[in-house]
Amino acid sequence: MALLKTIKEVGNYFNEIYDGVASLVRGMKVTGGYFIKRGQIVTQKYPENRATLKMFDNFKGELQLIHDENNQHSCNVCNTCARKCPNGSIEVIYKKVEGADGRSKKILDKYIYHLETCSFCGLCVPACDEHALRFDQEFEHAVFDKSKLTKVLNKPGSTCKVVKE
Amino acid sequence: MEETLMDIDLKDKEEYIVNMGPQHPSTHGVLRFETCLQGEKVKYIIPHCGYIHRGIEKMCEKLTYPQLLHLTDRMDYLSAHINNEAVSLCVENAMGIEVSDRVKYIRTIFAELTRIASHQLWWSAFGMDLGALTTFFYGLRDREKILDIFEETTGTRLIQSFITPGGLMADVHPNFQRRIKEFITYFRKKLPEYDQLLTGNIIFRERTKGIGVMSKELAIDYGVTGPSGRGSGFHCDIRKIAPYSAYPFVKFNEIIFPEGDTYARYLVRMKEMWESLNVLEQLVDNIPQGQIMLELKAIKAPKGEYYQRVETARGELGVYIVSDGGPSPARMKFRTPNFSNLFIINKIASGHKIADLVAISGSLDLVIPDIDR
Amino acid sequence: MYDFTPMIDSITGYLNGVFTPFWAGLISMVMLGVVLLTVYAVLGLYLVFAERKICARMQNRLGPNRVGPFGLFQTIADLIKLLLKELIFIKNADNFLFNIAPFIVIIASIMAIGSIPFAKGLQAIDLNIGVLYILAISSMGVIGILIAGWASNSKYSVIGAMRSGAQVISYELSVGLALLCIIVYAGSMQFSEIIASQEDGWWIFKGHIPAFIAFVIYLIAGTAETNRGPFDLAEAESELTAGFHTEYSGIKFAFFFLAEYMNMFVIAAIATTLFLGGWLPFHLFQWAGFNHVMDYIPPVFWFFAKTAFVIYLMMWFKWTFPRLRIDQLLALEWKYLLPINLINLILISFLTLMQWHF
Amino acid sequence: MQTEQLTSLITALVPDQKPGISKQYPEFIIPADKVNSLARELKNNNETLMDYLFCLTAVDRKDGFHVVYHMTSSVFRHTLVLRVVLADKVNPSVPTVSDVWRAAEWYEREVFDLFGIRFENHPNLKRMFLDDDWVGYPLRKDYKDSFTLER
Repeated sequence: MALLKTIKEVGNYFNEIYDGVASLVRGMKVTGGYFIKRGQIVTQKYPENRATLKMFDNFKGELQLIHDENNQHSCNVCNTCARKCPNGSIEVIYKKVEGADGRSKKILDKYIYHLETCSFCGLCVPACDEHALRFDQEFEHAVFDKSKLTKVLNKPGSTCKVVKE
Repeated sequence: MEETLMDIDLKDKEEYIVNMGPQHPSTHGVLRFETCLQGEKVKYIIPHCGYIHRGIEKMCEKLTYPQLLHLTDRMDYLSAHINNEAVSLCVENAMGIEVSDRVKYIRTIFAELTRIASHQLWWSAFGMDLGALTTFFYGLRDREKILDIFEETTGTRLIQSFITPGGLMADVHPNFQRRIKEFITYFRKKLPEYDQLLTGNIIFRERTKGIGVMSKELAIDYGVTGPSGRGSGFHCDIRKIAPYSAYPFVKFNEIIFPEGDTYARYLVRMKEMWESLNVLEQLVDNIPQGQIMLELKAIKAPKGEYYQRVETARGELGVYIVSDGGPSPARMKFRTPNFSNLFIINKIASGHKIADLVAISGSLDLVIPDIDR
Repeated sequence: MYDFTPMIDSITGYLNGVFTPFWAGLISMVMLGVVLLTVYAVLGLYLVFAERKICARMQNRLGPNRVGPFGLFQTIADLIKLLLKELIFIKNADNFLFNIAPFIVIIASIMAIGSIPFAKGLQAIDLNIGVLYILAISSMGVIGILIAGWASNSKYSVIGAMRSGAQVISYELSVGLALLCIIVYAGSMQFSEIIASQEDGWWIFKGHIPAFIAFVIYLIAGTAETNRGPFDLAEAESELTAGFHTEYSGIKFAFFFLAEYMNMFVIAAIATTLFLGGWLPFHLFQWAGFNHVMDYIPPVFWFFAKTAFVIYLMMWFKWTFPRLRIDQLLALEWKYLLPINLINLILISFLTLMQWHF
Repeated sequence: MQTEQLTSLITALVPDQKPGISKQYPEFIIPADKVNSLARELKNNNETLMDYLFCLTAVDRKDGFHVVYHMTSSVFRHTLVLRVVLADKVNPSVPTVSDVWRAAEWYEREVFDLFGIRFENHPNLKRMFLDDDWVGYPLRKDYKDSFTLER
């Protein structure tokens, strides 16, 4: 009986070694397989593929004040986006001008967007009743100077499409 | 208390203290383990947190409910959708509204995708903790597919702020269902590879079996939930205990392993990935039509106190809102899973080797911003 | 056909004719040193490059691809960067030991290269106790590692160094015993004779299963001795950040790094020489035509091809397996490798006595 | 266990309990000095077995600090909320429950850190997230920070 037990133990010892080696070989098959197989590389060469690199349509890049071909935006200075923003990333600066009917009205002076504090929560875009805002496809946000992250979104010389009475 | 070593004054003792962290490859963030060693053996560990404390609870008191959602993303950034869902559910319960079935289905799909993505990242990092460097790339490679699904619909990859009180920020992309089905078939093929590479590996099994044993009583006493708790046989899956969203409509198993060691915690997560794929398969073809966003005049919780429990990828997330009836909460408390899961480490890792400490802290799957908030 | 002995002889002959024996010896030594150092640096750099490319492919990545075609000059750029980096001096560290440690490590691996036969006659020194010499020299590196860990005045470094000490001392045993198997077969410790004994077949083929077992054990133990692969406990970046070389910077770090790769090369080269026939071409039974074609391929190529194969195996291990724990590492050596090795050695002695090998 | 049974049980243990604010879970407001004994009883009673404390937090209200204990039973799955009102806003203190549930040890440390509520007999009452020399308790309503959130 004792002999049988010893044989069994020795058998277990070698069985253990066999199991261990087999499991190691299984793992090596996975990595070795990827080494041999072609077309498995998932990384991209980034700056080279800039031309073909396309973000998804919904991608949240930078906030953008939509301008049409006549350099017109549709912001009517209601300030909803600035109020919705949790981080205070949006400042809408308006100026008062004399309208055609003699009444003074607000028009957009500067639409300031602080990219450095924006958390891309996306509350501002649906908040705008005039659909004046959207996120563009820009993803290369890095700059060398922090002050460059504060952006003025209305293009110089742009005018407003809808004028708030 | 007799077992607490925290109150021992260490200054007048000749202890061999090694600081693991705040910058250390194995803590996955800014957490510090003050580790007392005796040779290779760990005598005790004092976790120090707070390096990434941002005062989210205080900030929430100043923000309206839709606004504070983007802060919850930044707690457990790997379960961002589920955190959003927790707050949204709590506010909806408070307001007494119910979202459409479509929203519920989509929320659950997102939650399960988040769970898989989180477990994939955990698997990658866990392999790396144990020295198998290749796992990191395989896990991230497959996680990329999920992030692409997220990005296509929500526009961001990690922190989406997509689920809001009353519904969703937007409808899903037309490709949504097709992509998820593709992912399910793709990932079902890749998961056995994970097993071949790590689960079956003799070195891995030797490194994890019988290491860091946490009994069920200990898990309950310390409030260890999620896969870590279920690895100890603690039935703590909120999806089963208090089903929310679309979980009542789907069939799935709560994965329980009674052993309580590192290997059990590992297996729970591996099995949960399979289970989440099943849940996704049941949901993805049956998304009903319905309203995406309820038309609400104002999102204000009536005066009172509300508590909502959900199951994130790491355990039980509790959202406790004390409202005075205004647009922002008077007090917001997040009972985060990692906070409770962290402090068990002194109990289960003392007496093991340094390498085991790394394995155990990896198997608890800690996300540090979730601890500190 | 490709015998380098006449070439070497003519060079020494020329030197002896022009200079006095003292100067001739000195000049040949300097020439040898320059050649060896160049080979060492180039090999080391391209091993690093090869490892990065191989692991990248295993991990579905591209690997280095920026500097030069396919990133071929990446490691050279890295070396220049490391040369230009600041050498950080550590307060309260033992500065003398701290500075000398990387040199010990790198000198040990350079010395080991000296006795490796790259081709017939292409060998710096053909000692009659070549195997013993290699064993002795390659275990000197651990002293450097121990000194580095101790002198750094860092807790991680000390733990790493102690682990490395325990590991190398244990695995030295298995390396020695595995090599002893082949020494018993070949009946010599001289590399040239061991290779000559494999003219009619490599030891891994004609040594039956015991030789194969010895080869596998040698590979495992050799990987452990170089602190690589699943046995990189001395560095264990998830536990000890970088182990014994945590505090090193600049070129001193580069020395450790280079020495690790060159040790891997040395281990692979010895495996090649003892088990895989060294620079001998691959011959198949009685296929004279095939064998003749194989003979045309220069022996240097054969040597490097076989070494590259062994190195590839070691890299494959490293990028597949998780790291062992220190007690498991020692258990593997003392409970598995050593007993198997001893039985194996007895078997081989028996086979040799009975003249049963081919 | 049903809400009525819980109510009767707690009334028997703590006669001066008051019904709580929340409608979601059965909730009781109990005096501070009874917390520890009641918690121990709720955990060890075979009919309640409240072994899992899943949330312990504090709220700064007008009538004082509320310390809120959310607990549940991993066996019976019934949930209960206990609430302690600490009227003393300057020097609030409440007995610890960390000897009943170990999880409470860190919840209480967090509450101490952010609210300044002292937990008597706590084994290791120290700051958790903030520095040891931090002045003030941030989650109190009267906390003045050197900078305020930009809104």
